[in-house]
Amino acid sequence: MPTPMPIASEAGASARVPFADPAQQHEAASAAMWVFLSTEVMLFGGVFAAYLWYRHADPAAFARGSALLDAPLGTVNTAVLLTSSLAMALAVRAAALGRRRPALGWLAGTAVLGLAFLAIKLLSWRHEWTRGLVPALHAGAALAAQPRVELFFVVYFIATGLHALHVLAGVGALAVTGAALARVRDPGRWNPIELTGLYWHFVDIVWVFLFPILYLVR
Amino acid sequence: MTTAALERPQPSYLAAGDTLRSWLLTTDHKRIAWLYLVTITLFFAIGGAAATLIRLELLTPQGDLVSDETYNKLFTLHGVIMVWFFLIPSVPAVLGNFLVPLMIGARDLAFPRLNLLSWYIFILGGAFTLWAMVSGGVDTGWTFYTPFSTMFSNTHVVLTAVGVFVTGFSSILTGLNFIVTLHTLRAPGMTWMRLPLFLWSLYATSLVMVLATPVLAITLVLIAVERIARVGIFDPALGGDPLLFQHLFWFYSHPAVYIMILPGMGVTSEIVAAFSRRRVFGYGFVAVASLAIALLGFLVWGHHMFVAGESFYANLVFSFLSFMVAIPSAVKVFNWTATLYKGSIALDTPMLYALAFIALFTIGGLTGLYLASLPVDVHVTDTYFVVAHFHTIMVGGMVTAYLGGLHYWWPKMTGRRYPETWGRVAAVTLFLGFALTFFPQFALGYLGMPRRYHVYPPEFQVLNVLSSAGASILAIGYALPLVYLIASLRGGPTAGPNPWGARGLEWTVPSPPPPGNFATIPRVTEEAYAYTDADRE
Amino acid sequence: MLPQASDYAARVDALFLAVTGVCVAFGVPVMVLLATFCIRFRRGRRVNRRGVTRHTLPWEITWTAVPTLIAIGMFVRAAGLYASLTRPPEDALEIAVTCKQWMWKFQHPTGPREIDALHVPAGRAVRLTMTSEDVIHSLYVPALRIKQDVLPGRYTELWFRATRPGSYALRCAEYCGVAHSRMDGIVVVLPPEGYAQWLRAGGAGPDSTLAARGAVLFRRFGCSGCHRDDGRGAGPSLLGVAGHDVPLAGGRFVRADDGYLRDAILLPARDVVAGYAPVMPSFAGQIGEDELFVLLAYLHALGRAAAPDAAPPATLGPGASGAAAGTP
Amino acid sequence: MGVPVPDPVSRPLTRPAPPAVATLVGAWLALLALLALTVTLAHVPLGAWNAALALAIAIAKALLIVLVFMHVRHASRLTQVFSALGFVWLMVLFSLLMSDALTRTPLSPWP
Ligand code: HEA
Ligand code: HEA
Ligand code: HEC
Ligand code: CUA
Ligand SMILES: [Cu+2]
Repeated sequence: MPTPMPIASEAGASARVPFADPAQQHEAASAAMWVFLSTEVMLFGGVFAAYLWYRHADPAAFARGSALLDAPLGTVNTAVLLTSSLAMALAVRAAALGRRRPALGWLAGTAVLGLAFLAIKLLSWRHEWTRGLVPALHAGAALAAQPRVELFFVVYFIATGLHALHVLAGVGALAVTGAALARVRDPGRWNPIELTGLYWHFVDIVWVFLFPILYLVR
Repeated sequence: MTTAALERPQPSYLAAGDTLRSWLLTTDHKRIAWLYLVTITLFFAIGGAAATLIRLELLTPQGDLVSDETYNKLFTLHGVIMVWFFLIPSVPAVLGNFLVPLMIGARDLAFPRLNLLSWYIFILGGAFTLWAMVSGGVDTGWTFYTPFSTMFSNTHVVLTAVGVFVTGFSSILTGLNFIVTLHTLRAPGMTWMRLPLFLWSLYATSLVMVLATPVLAITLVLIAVERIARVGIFDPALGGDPLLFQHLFWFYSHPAVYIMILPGMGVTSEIVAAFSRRRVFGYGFVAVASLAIALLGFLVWGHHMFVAGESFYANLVFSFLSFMVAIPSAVKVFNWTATLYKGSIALDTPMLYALAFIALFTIGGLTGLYLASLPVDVHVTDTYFVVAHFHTIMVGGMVTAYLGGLHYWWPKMTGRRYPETWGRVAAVTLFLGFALTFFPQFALGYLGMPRRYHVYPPEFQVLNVLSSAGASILAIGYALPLVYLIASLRGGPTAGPNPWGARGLEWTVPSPPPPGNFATIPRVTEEAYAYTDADRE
Repeated sequence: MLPQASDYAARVDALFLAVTGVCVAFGVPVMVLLATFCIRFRRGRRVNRRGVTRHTLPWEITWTAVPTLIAIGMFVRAAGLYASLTRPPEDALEIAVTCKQWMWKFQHPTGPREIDALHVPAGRAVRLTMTSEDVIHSLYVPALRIKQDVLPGRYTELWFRATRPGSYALRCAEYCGVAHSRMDGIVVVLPPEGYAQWLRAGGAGPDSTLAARGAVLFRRFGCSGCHRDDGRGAGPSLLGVAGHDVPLAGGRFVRADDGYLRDAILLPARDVVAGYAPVMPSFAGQIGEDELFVLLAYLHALGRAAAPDAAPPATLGPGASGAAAGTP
Repeated sequence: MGVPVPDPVSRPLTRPAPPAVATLVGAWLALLALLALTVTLAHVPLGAWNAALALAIAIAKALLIVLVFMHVRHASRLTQVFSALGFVWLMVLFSLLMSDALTRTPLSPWP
């Protein structure tokens, strides 16, 4: 029985069974990543749909809810995440050119920015907690008797929570990628880093939409 | 691969080890197909047991066999198990897994380990659901309508939701694997327009799995959050809107009904071609119809909500689109029928199943047109008319196609032949049992018997007794193949590589195939179903 | 056979038959051809099997186009009938329906209330405005061929004109928990005189109408303190409001239908009337669904009482700080 | 069918040259500029245009990321199609979903 080689195998001389050659394997891996990202789009899509539905049901309540968020913090966080995407793109580029050390450096930079994003996110959740904006767990006066404002925060926490989980998973993926990249023989012909990059950029895109619809509602 | 490998007969994939470990850690798509086959058969038995109890209870108008609570848990369990743990994985995960690489001339699916992982995820989801079941069950119906499911039911909703959620990822990963495999691993010369129609239908199915299932996943998460945290998402008392839940649920579940029919259509195309020794009439149209069904299938979900409080205009739009989604199905039915013309038709067991599929899918599909007609749906929605509609398509159609496919490829999977006479007897029994079980339900629905009724007005008893009688015939019909197929594993006569004289790459390799499928990767030089006049003489 | 208790029911049955006709026209030929081909071209029979065509396009076009046209025809016909289901006549008898696990409650405008039974006059249009106190239910009267889900937190509506006196089953068609299958009742269609008699026996009278009881509630809940007929309270006068367009802060206009009035009482912050401060407290949790219907009946009476006053609420009472409500 | 032939010749892994650093940094600067723009615009009262502009800017940002950072500009046709798939489907969900919410009317919608 043919035992396939590990998925993150080096696409050097030979390809993993069932692939005929490295090019085919690469094609498959990147197609798989894109299909996977489509499923992610639909997963977040459900949350966006709920947002759309309830914002339409009560626009004023959503504006009131949004006004309670810490917009400056959100803006800084957006910048952080956009910058991390640049770092990721540079890491992919360096790896493609076969430059291992710069690639590792940019990867580390991406991860640090990702963690910074999470730290800032935690900080802003803390703010919301202290101001009693957390439905069910810590709902203060701002939410009292305002079910639709509370709904805004339910959507807010689900959306940002799901997104934060994805960032966390992304940081994990960066670590695994970095560790593998450090060992691989020929970084220039090694493609998993591209896939990690695609995933990271996708997570960034989700935030690009979450930011205005959560923080900038008027 | 050397040429020497060509001559040397390779041991079959079944001989590649018979320890439990060799099965549970296999990455061979053919063995994974067996893992699914065994597990979904178990789930079918559980779902069937629930159906049996339902039909027994409905023998009398009073609720005398089980309590209300138990009855409600029974049909919920029946629906959940049958849909997510039997019918959705049935053809794709069993036959699809086995055949996709064989039919395109590949050694395996693109991601064999992911394929195994899908099965484990499926098992995990099943475990959660069974856990929910043994620890008391769940009584929301398979549709989990809010606010009943989130605020009123005091059964194991979250556990069940977790089970279905987890299983969803199994189906996403299977779909992803198929899509990538079909794009990248087709043998040289296997162009899209040479692809067997079974693969076109699986490709369309996979698209639906990949694009619809995530929405179900997030919806179930929202249910769990609302139920655990008691915050309003779908509960109007807390500012939410139950219609949003219904929209999200049906955005998945209507496309999901096409997950539950497209693969059956693919199986039927294969069987009809093989047993008429004819290329499927209008191959290109049948292929494209699969994609059309998958795409249009995403646009009609609102037809489940005609009386739910959906807007008048939305109702019109969804009704219109529901009529339109029938067109590609119509194209398929007509093309299958035309394929028989001037064919050389052998009424072997698989063909009997395929014919039953065409007939019952047509009937079931046509009853869908009643439901798409707004005023008729207003009358019969949430009655046994709907129950009959979907059982006709899902049991009469898809389960039939699944059994047909199982019989057709059984020699390939096992290297053995099943007893043909018993096969035909079972097929006919199933057809008759089916008709007796579900045709009376159309009448019940029209007469106004709502579904999910534990007790019912006495005037409906006669039709219900007929239906229950049919179900017992149906049960015999299902038990037969279970017995003789298992028996054939040991005693059945060996089958050659191509017992049916059919075309297709899967019939060019030994039965059962060796682990790597092909000694060398074939080069495809002709279209699918290239039967000649000589084949028909 | 299922009785047809209204003209509409007869038309649904006609449509049902028409759909059946189409299905037979398509289904039967398919079955017959399947059988014929299986017999005629059975393997082993000596028949001419040569000349299998590959030129399928004309066939494909035919059997795509014909069903498409017929499907469009079916849609049009069905949609036409359905539209009539959404157009109740103006003079319909308004009945308020509240349901909960597992019972139906009906309130007649003239006062009588009943449970699990609904008495209506034959020949007169009846319009049901419905809401649920807990989960989703569905009001289904097979003999009338009508059904509509009843949702919590929202009004849904249904109308019919029963023509044939008699009593007909009423069932709950949306799964709603343990006793779903026993949440049934009857619809009794009476000749008009019979209905009038039934009303009298049920205690209908000028003081017991919903609107009259609503006036009492309006005072009891303290609405009248803010909503004075002369408009000099904290809130707008409600004369001529129900059933008419009201201006909202932000410049939009909205028709004050039942849904709007309901939200105005339970979720007052959602749509604020132009020129008023959002000071009205929410009455969610304090007013039951039955009482809300009673209040609405009174608001409708007020709505009919005076033609809408075109004058802007210039002469307002205390709370009218327009700026605060103007731009959110 | 299927004359056996040896496995096809192994194709080497070829990839388009990675984008220049200047392109990447340029895209990043553009992203930050768009961020600044959207935050600024949010403070200008434009009524319904606020939401529309915020959305348009978000789409522009997403396109930049997809086309430049994710290399879709130079990717294969298949990748381009798949990269759009999820978004197109989301629009299907949104449009038909809102077809209900936006057309809610009480009974008697046809005068
Ligand atoms: C495999 C499963 C499957 C399939 C394939 C279908 C196919 C179709 N379904 Fe069905 N359906 C279900 C499973 C399925 N359904 C389930 C499970 C439910 C209920 C869920 C629940 O509430 O629990 C349901 C409910 C359901 C409803 C909602 C009923 C209600 O609850 O009120 C509607 C309404 O429009 C509907 C319509 C259709 C239509 C138009 C098709 C079409 O795709 C059918 C197309 C096929 C044909 C039409 C036959 C072939 C055509 C010809 C021979 C030519 C003639 C054609 C023309 C003239 C157009 N279905
Ligand atoms: C998806 C597939 C599927 C399948 C295959 C079936 C199969 C059957 N279903 Fe099911 N059904 C649903 C999907 C399915 N159903 C759904 C989604 C619902 C809606 C649930 C809801 O409302 O929420 C439903 C609801 C439903 C109802 C309505 C309940 C109600 O509304 O109150 C009824 C009533 O008759 C019914 C009957 C049957 C019968 C008799 C079969 C028969 O075909 C089953 C026959 C099988 C057997 C009898 C077992 C066979 C025997 C063996 C395999 C051997 C046994 C071996 C061992 C025990 C070791 N089903
Ligand atoms: C504290 C004062 C106050 C009380 C008490 C009060 N309201 Fe109001 N109401 C207002 C104000 C102010 C407005 C206008 C601002 C708004 O729409 O919220 C209003 C608006 C309304 C409207 C919408 C009117 C329109 O022109 O569209 C309705 C209907 C209404 N109230 C009904 C009631 C009912 C019924 C009660 C009692 C159960 C009640 N109100 C109690 C102050 C009050
Ligand atoms: Cu109430 Cu079912
Ligand atoms: Cu459907």
